[in-house]
Amino acid sequence: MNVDLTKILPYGDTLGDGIVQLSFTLPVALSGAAKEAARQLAAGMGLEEAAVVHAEAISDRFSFYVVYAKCRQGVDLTRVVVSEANTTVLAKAEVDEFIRQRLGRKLNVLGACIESDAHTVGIDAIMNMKGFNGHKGLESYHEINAINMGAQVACEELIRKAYEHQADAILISQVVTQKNIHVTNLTKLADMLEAEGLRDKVLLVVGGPRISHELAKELGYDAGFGPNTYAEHVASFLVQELKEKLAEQNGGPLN
Amino acid sequence: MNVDLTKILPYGDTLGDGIVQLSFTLPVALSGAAKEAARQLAAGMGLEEAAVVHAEAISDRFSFYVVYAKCRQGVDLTRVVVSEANTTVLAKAEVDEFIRQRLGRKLNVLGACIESDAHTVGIDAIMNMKGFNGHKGLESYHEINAINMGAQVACEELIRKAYEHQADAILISQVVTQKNIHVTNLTKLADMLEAEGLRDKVLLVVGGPRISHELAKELGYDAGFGPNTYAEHVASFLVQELKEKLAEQNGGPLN
Amino acid sequence: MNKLNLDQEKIVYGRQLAGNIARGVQQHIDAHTTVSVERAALRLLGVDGVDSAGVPLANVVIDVLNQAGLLGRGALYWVVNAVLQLSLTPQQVAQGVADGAIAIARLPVAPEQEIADMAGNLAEAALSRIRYRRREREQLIAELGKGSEPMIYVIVATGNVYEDAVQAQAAARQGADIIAVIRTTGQSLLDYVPYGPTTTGFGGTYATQANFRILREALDEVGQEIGRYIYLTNYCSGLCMPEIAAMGAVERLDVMLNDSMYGVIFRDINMKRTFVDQYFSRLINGYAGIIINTGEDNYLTTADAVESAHTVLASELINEQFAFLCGMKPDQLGLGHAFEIDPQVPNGFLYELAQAQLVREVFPDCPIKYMPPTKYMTGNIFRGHVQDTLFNVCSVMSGQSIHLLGMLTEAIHTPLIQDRFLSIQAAKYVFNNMRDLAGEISFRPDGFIRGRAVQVLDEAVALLERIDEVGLMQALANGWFAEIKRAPDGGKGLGGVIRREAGYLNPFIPLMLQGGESR
Amino acid sequence: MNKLNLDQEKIVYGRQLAGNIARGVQQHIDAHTTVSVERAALRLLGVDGVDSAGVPLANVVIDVLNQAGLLGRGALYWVVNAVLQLSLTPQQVAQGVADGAIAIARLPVAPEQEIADMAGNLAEAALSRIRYRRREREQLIAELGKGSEPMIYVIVATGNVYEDAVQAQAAARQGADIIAVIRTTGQSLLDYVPYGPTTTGFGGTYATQANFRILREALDEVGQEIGRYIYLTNYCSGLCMPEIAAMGAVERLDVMLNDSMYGVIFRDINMKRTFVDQYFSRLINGYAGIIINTGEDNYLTTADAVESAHTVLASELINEQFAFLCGMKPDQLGLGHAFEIDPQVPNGFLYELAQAQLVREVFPDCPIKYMPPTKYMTGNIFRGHVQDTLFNVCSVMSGQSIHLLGMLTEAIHTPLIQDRFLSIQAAKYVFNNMRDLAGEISFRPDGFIRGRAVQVLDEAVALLERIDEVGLMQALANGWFAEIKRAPDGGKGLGGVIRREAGYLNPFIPLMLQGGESR
Ligand code: B12
Ligand code: B12
Ligand SMILES: Cc1ncc(COP(=O)(O)O)c(C=O)c1O
Ligand SMILES: Cc1ncc(COP(=O)(O)O)c(C=O)c1O
Repeated sequence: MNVDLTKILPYGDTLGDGIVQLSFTLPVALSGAAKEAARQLAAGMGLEEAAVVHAEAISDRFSFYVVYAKCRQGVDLTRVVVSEANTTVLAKAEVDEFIRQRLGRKLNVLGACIESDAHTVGIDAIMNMKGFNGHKGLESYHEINAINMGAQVACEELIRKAYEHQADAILISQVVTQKNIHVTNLTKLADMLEAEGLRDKVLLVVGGPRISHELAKELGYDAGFGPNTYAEHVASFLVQELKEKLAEQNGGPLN
Repeated sequence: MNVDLTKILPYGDTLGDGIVQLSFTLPVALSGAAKEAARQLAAGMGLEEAAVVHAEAISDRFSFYVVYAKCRQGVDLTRVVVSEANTTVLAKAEVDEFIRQRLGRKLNVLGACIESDAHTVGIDAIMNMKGFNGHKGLESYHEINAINMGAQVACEELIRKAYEHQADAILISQVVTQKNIHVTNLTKLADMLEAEGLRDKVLLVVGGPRISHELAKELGYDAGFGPNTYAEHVASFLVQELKEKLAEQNGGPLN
Repeated sequence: MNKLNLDQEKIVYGRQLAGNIARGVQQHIDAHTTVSVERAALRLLGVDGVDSAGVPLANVVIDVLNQAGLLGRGALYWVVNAVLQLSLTPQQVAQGVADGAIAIARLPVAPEQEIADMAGNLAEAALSRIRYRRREREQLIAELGKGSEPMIYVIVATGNVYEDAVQAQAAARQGADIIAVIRTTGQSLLDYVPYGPTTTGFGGTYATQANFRILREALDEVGQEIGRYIYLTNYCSGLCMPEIAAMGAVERLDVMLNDSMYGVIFRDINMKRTFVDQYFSRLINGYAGIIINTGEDNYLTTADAVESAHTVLASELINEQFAFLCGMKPDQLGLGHAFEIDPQVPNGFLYELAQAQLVREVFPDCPIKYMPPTKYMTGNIFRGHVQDTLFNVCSVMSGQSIHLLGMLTEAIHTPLIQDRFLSIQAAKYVFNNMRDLAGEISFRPDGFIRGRAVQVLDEAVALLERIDEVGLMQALANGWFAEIKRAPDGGKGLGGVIRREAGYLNPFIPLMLQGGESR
Repeated sequence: MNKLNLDQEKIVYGRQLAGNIARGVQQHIDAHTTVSVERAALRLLGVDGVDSAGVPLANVVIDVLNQAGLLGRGALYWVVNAVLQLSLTPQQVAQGVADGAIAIARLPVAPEQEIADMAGNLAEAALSRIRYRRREREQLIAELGKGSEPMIYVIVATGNVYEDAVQAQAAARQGADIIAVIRTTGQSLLDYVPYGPTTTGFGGTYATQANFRILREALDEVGQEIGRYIYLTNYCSGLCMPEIAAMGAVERLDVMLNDSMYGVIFRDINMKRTFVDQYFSRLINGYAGIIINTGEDNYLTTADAVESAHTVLASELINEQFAFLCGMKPDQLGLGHAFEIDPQVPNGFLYELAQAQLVREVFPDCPIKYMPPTKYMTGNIFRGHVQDTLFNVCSVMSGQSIHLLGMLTEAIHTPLIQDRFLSIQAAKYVFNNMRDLAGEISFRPDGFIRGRAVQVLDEAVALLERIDEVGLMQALANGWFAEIKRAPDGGKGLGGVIRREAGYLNPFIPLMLQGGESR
C-alpha cells in the first residue's frame, strides 16, 4: 500500500476511496424531500456519491440521517504544521535538577479551575501527588511548590493568591466549553493579569479536554494542553520556557 | 422554533447551529500531524469549528477519527425536487379492477435477481403471496400473473422467460452494490432488452436497498424502488403507467 | 428480589448507625436557620419578583432582616407582623421593604400568639396550594399512566429554556419518561435564584420559577398528546436549595436532585449551611410528593468505583436517614448509584451487577437513581454507545426503576437531539429485548457476585461505625467521601447560617412534618 | 455447562434419526462422483495452472474424460495410467492433454493393479504434504498460542486480495483471531476455480490458490509479530467445493465454510451434485484438520428465527452426521447458529440465549459458529452497534467459541476498516467486562429459557422423525429448511454428476478416511 502523503484521503476499504461517515439531524419532519436535502447537504460539503443510508423520524419536527460519502479533496500531510507546546519531555529528575541548578529555589506553581468551572479531576491529575494513570503529579516534584486551589476559583481570588505565593506559573483548567464559556473565562483572566501588570511575570498555561495549544496561544496564553496530558509534560514545558527566559535575561543562551 | 425552510441547517441543540458528526479513517499512523490533517479534512468540506474529539490508532498504518463540526451552508428545502416513482398508492382491489376493466386479461409480471445477485428476500417480499410486514405480495393479486424466477438469473434466461410468458413488466432486484456491480448488471440487461427490441414492450422496474428512482431512470429503467417498498407501490406504478400507455395507444386520455 | 441472601441483621445495624449519625447532625440543624431557609419560607408565602436592580424580593427582605440581626426569630415573625400591622399581603410587604416604604424592623410588634396564628394560617394556605399540585400530579398519573420501569430519564441542557422545551417534548415523544433540565454551571454558588425565563446558560439552563413553569407546561402538553405523564426534574442543591424546593413544589416538579452533602463535597459549600438547607428543602420535597435524587454517583468521578464502592452505600444509608427525619417516604428516595468502573477492569460488569443488586436489596422500596458511565466515556462515541448498552443491560438485570440514560457523546458535549434519540432508542431496545431476564437468572451462592456484595456491605457498615465515632462533619473533614476534604468552617455560605433564637417562628416545619399526602 | 437439564435420551434419539437420514443419502454418494470431485483429485496430485484460454488444466482434463464418457472409473485411473505410460508427472500429463499432445483416452492401459498402486503412492505423497501443513499449524499454535474463546472472527471483503491482506493484518493487530476472506458474489456458481491473484471481486475476493497463499503469508507474518496464530477462513461451497478443499488443505487454511446443503438451498445447486461434492470436500477438510462452518444461520435470513429455530437444530444434527461419515471429529464442527430474532420481539434476548445455550449443550465438543444479527440490521449504525453488543453479551453468557463479529454497517456495505476496528473493540470490551458471567448465573428450572430450549429440542426431534420418513432429498423438496423448495433434479450442476463404475479409482477416499492426525 503506497500512501501518497501529499494527498491523504479517508480510507474505507480501498486506498483512495475517500469514504467518510456522517450523521446529523434536520429540524424538519421526515419526508422524501428532507432525505434528499440531507443528501444535498453532504454534496454541498464537496462529498461525492453521498448516500443517505438511514433516515428516521425523531419526532414530527426533527429527522435523523446517516450518510456515507466520498471525500475527494485530500490534505497534504507533508505541509501540516502542528502546534504543540513542547517536544522534549524531560524526566522528573531532570526537571528537579534544572530548577535546583538554575533557579536556586523552588518553582511556585499555582493551579485552579476558574470561574464557573468545577471540574477538578483534570487539574488534580496534573498537580496532586497521586497524579494520573500512574504518572505522579507536580506535588511529587521536589523542586516544585504546587498549590492547587481547586474548583470555581474567581479570577480575583486567583490573582490574590498569585501575589501571595509569588507564582512563577499559573495553571488553569477549563472543561466546560458549552457556548464557548471557556473562552470567556480564559480571556477574562488574561485581561486581568495584563491589567495587574502580572502577565509577563508568570508563565500562563491552560489545559482541558477541548484545549489545544493553538487556542491557548490565540487567547494569549503561553501554552495549552489537551487530553492525555501528564504532569511531566507541563513540568517540561515550564522549565524549558524558564531556560529561555533566564537566557534572555542574561542576554544569551545559558548552555 | 421558527425554521427557515429556505435554508435548512443541521440541528444539534440550537436552531441553526449546523452541528454534524463525522467519522473516518486515515491511512497513516496516529500522530499530532495526522490529527491536524483530520481537522483540515473537515475544514476542507467547508465545515467550521471542526473539533477532532477522538483520534485512535487502528494499527501502525491506520488511524481513526471522530469529528464534530458546524455546517454553515444550508439547503433550500423549498427547492428540493424529489424523484419518486409515483405518488398515488392504490388499494389491491383498485389495481385488480383496473386490470380487469382496461386490459381484459391478466397482467404478466416477471421478477428476478439477475446475474450474480442471490438476495431474493427483497423480490420475494414484493412478489410472493406472503409479502412483507403484513403487505401481501403480487401473487395475491387476482389479476396479476406473477412469476418469480429467484436468484442469480442470467439476463439471457430472463429474456427467454419474458418471451415465453409475454411479460408486461419485468421486476429486477439488485442488492449487492459493491464496486457498483448493480450498475453493471442493470446496464447489461437494459442493453440486451434494447437489442432484442423488447425494451418498449415491457415496463422495466428495479428495486433494492440502494436503488433510487433517480438512479433507475439514469440507467434507462421506468422506475426504481428503495427500502420499505411493498407490493402495492409497484402494482400501483404498473397500472398507472399502463393507463398512460393505453391512453397513448388510443391517442388520448382514457378517463 | 432476594438473590444475594444478605445478612439482614447487618443491614439493620447499618441503618441504626446511619440513624445515629444523622441525628447527631440534626441537633445542629434544629438549632439553626439560614438566609435561604428564610427566603424559601417567604417564597412559600407567595413572595416573588425582583426589585429595580434585579435582586429577588425574597433576598431584599432577608438581607434587611439579617443586617438588622433579626433573623434568629425567623423571617415570618417579622413579615407576618407587618402583614398584621399594615393589612398587606406578604408580597406587598416585601415590595414595600424593597421600595423603602416599609421599615420592617421598626414596625410595632403584635402579640406573639397573634403573629403565630396568622403565620400558621398563611402557611396552611400556602401548603394547600402545594397539596393541590401534588394531587394534580396523582390525578394525571392515574389518568395518563406513567413510564414503565426502568423509567427512562434524560437530560436537556441547551442553556435556553425555549430550546429546552422543544427538546424535552421531542424526547418524550421518543419514549423518555423523565426529563431533567440541567442547570447552568455556577448557579449553585449564587446566593439568590435568578428570575424569569432565561436563554443564556452554559452547560445547562438557569433554574428559575418561570423556567420551571415553561417546562412543566411543555411536558403536560406532550404528556396529553402521547398519553403518558412525563416527570420533570431540576436541581435542588447549591446555596438556594430550600428556595428551589419551594419553587418546584409550586410548579409541580416531580423529581429534584437533592442531596444532604453534595454541595459540601462538590461545590465547596459550607457544611453547616448545607445541613440546615437540606433539611428544609427536603421537608418541602417530601411534602410535595417529589422524588429526590441523591448524589453518591458523583463520588465515583473523583474516587475509584471498585475501591470506594462501600462509601456509596454508607452515604446512601445516611442520606436515607436524613430524608426520614424530614418525613420522606422510601418511595421518594432516588438514591444515587453509578456505573463508573474502568471498562478495562476484567469482570467489571460483575462488580457493577453486584453493586446494582446490592442497592436493590438494601433499599427494596427506593427507586434507585441508576446512573450511567460518565468518567470513562471518551470521544469514541461508538465505544461509548456500547458502554451505555452494558449499563442498560445491568439495569434491567438488576430491576432498577429510575434509569438515567447514558449518552454516547458524554465526553464531548451536553446532548444533541440525536444523541438523546439514539440513547432512548437503544435503551428501549435493551429493556424490551431483556424484559424478563432478571426473573430468569439466579447467582451462584458461592460466586463472585454475591461475595462482592457481601464485601461492600461489610465495608460500608465498618465505615459507618467509624463515622458514628467521629461524627459526620469530621468524616467530611477527613475526606471519607469522594476523597475530597472539607473543613466544617470552610467553603461558601457560612455567613448565611443563623442561630435560632427562642421563639423562632417557622410554622412550615411542624406543618410539613405532618406529611402532604391526601387527607 | 449443564444449565438446561435437557433430556439426554432425547438428544441421543435425535442423533440416531440424523444418522439414519445421513446414511440414506450416503448410498447415493457412494454410488457417484462429480466433475468437481475428480478435478479435486487431480489438484491434490499437483495439477495446477490454466491453459492458453485461461481454463484450469484440471477442468480441461476432466472435460476431455467426461466427454469421452470415461469419468465413471475415476479421473485418476486415466491420468495415472498416462503417468505410467509416458513417465510424466500428473501436471505434465494435464499440460499435454491441454496442448493436445496427449490423447489421454487413447493411451494403452496398464494393468489395473499397477495403476492402483501408482495412484496410491501418488495420493499418499499428496496427503503427506497435507499432513505436513497440518502439523505446521499445530506447531505454530503450540509456539504462538491462539485467541482465547470466544475467538473473534471477522471478515475482509474488499474484492482485491492485496487490500484484503492489508486489512486482515490490521484486524489481527486489533485483536481478531480468525480472518475470513469473503468470496466474490457469483463464484459459487462457477464450475471452475479462477486462477492467480485477483483484484476485481464484488462483495468479496475470488477464492484462488494464489489468493489463499497471499493471505496465509500475510497472516503468518502478522501472527509472528503479535505472537498469536491467526486462523484463515475461506468458502468451501458452491460447484467447486472439493477443489477448494484441496486448495485450502495445501495452503493451510484453518477454517472453511462447508455445509452439506447450503449450496442446494441458497445457490440452487443440484442436491445430487452437492451431496457428493460435500462428501469429498469434507474428507479433505477433515484430513487437513480444518474446522468447517456449516450454514444453518442462513435459514434464519429467509425463515423466521422464532418459528424456525428447530429447523436449525435439526439441520445441525444432520450436518454433524454427514461430517462423522467423513471421519471428522466434533472439534472440527463449527455448526451454524445465528442471532436473528426481530429486535422488536419482547424478550427476544431470552429466546436467543435459550437457543445459544441449547446448542452448547447438545454439541458440547463442537465450536459452534456463532453468527451475529444481519437481517434486522438497518442503516442506523448506532442502533446496529447496540444489537451487536447484545449479541456479544449472549455469546459470552452462553460460552461460545467461534464468534463472528457483527458489523454496525451490516445493512450498508462490506466492512470498512473502521467498522471492523469498532466491532473488535466492542467485542473485546464486552468479553473482558463479562468474562466470568456465564459461571455466575443459573437459569430458573421452571423458567422461560429452559422451557424454550426444551420446546426447540422437541420440535427438532419431531422434524427429524418426519425427515427420516421421507428422506432428506424429499425434505429439501418440501422446503423444510429455510422455506426454500428445491427439486431433486433441479438446480445447477446435475450434469456434472457421474455414476461410479466398477473399478472406480480414487485412492484418496480410503486413505483420507484413516484420518490425518499425526501418527
Ligand atoms: C467528572 C465530571 C463531573 C464531576 C466533576 C467532579 C470534579 N470534582 O471534577 C461533576 C459531577 C461534579 C460534574 C458536574 C458538571 N459537569 Co461534568 N463531567 C464530568 C466528566 C464525567 C468527567 C470529567 C473528568 O473528570 N475527566 C477526567 C480528567 C482527568 O480529564 P480532563 O479533565 O480532560 O483532564 C485531562 C486533560 O484535559 C488535561 N488537563 C485538564 N485540565 C488541565 C489543566 C492544565 C493546566 C493542564 C496542563 C492539563 C489539563 O490533563 C488531564 C489529564 O490528562 C465529564 C464527561 C467526560 N467523560 O469527560 C463531564 C463534563 C465535562 N461535564 C459537563 C457538564 C456540563 C457539567 C455540569 C455543568 C452539568 C450541570 N449543569 O450540572 C456540572 C457543573 C460543573 C461545573 N460547575 O463546572 C460536560 C461539559 C460539556 C461541555 N463541553 O461544555 C461534560 C463533557 C459532560 C457532558 N457531556 O455533558 N461533572
Ligand atoms: C439475507 C442476506 C443474505 C442471504 C440472502 C438469502 C436470500 N435468499 O436472499 C445470504 C446469506 C445468502 C447472503 C449472501 C451474500 N450476501 Co448478503 N445479505 C443479507 C442481508 C443480511 C439481508 C438482506 C435482506 O434480506 N433484506 C431484507 C429485504 C426485505 O430487504 P431488501 O432486499 O432491501 O428489499 C426491500 C427493498 O429494497 C425493495 N426491493 C428489493 N428488491 C426489489 C425489487 C423490486 C422490483 C422492487 C419494486 C422492490 C425491491 O423492497 C423490499 C421490501 O421492502 C444483508 C444485510 C442487511 N441487513 O441488509 C446482506 C448483504 C446485502 N449481503 C451482502 C453480501 C456482500 C453478500 C455476499 C455477496 C457475501 C459473500 N461474498 O458471501 C453473499 C453472496 C450473495 C450473492 N451472490 O448475491 C452485502 C452487500 C454489500 C453491498 N452493498 O454490496 C450486505 C449488505 C451485507 C454486508 N454488509 O456485507 N446474504
Ligand atoms: C445531588 C446533585 N445535586 C446537584 C448536581 C448538579 O450540580 P449543580 O449543583 O452545580 O447544579 C448534581 C450533579 O449532577 C447532583 O448529583
Ligand atoms: C456454508 C456457507 N457456504 C458459503 C457461503 C457463502 O456463499 P457463496 O457460496 O456464495 O460464497 C455461506 C454464506 O455466508 C455459507 O454459510
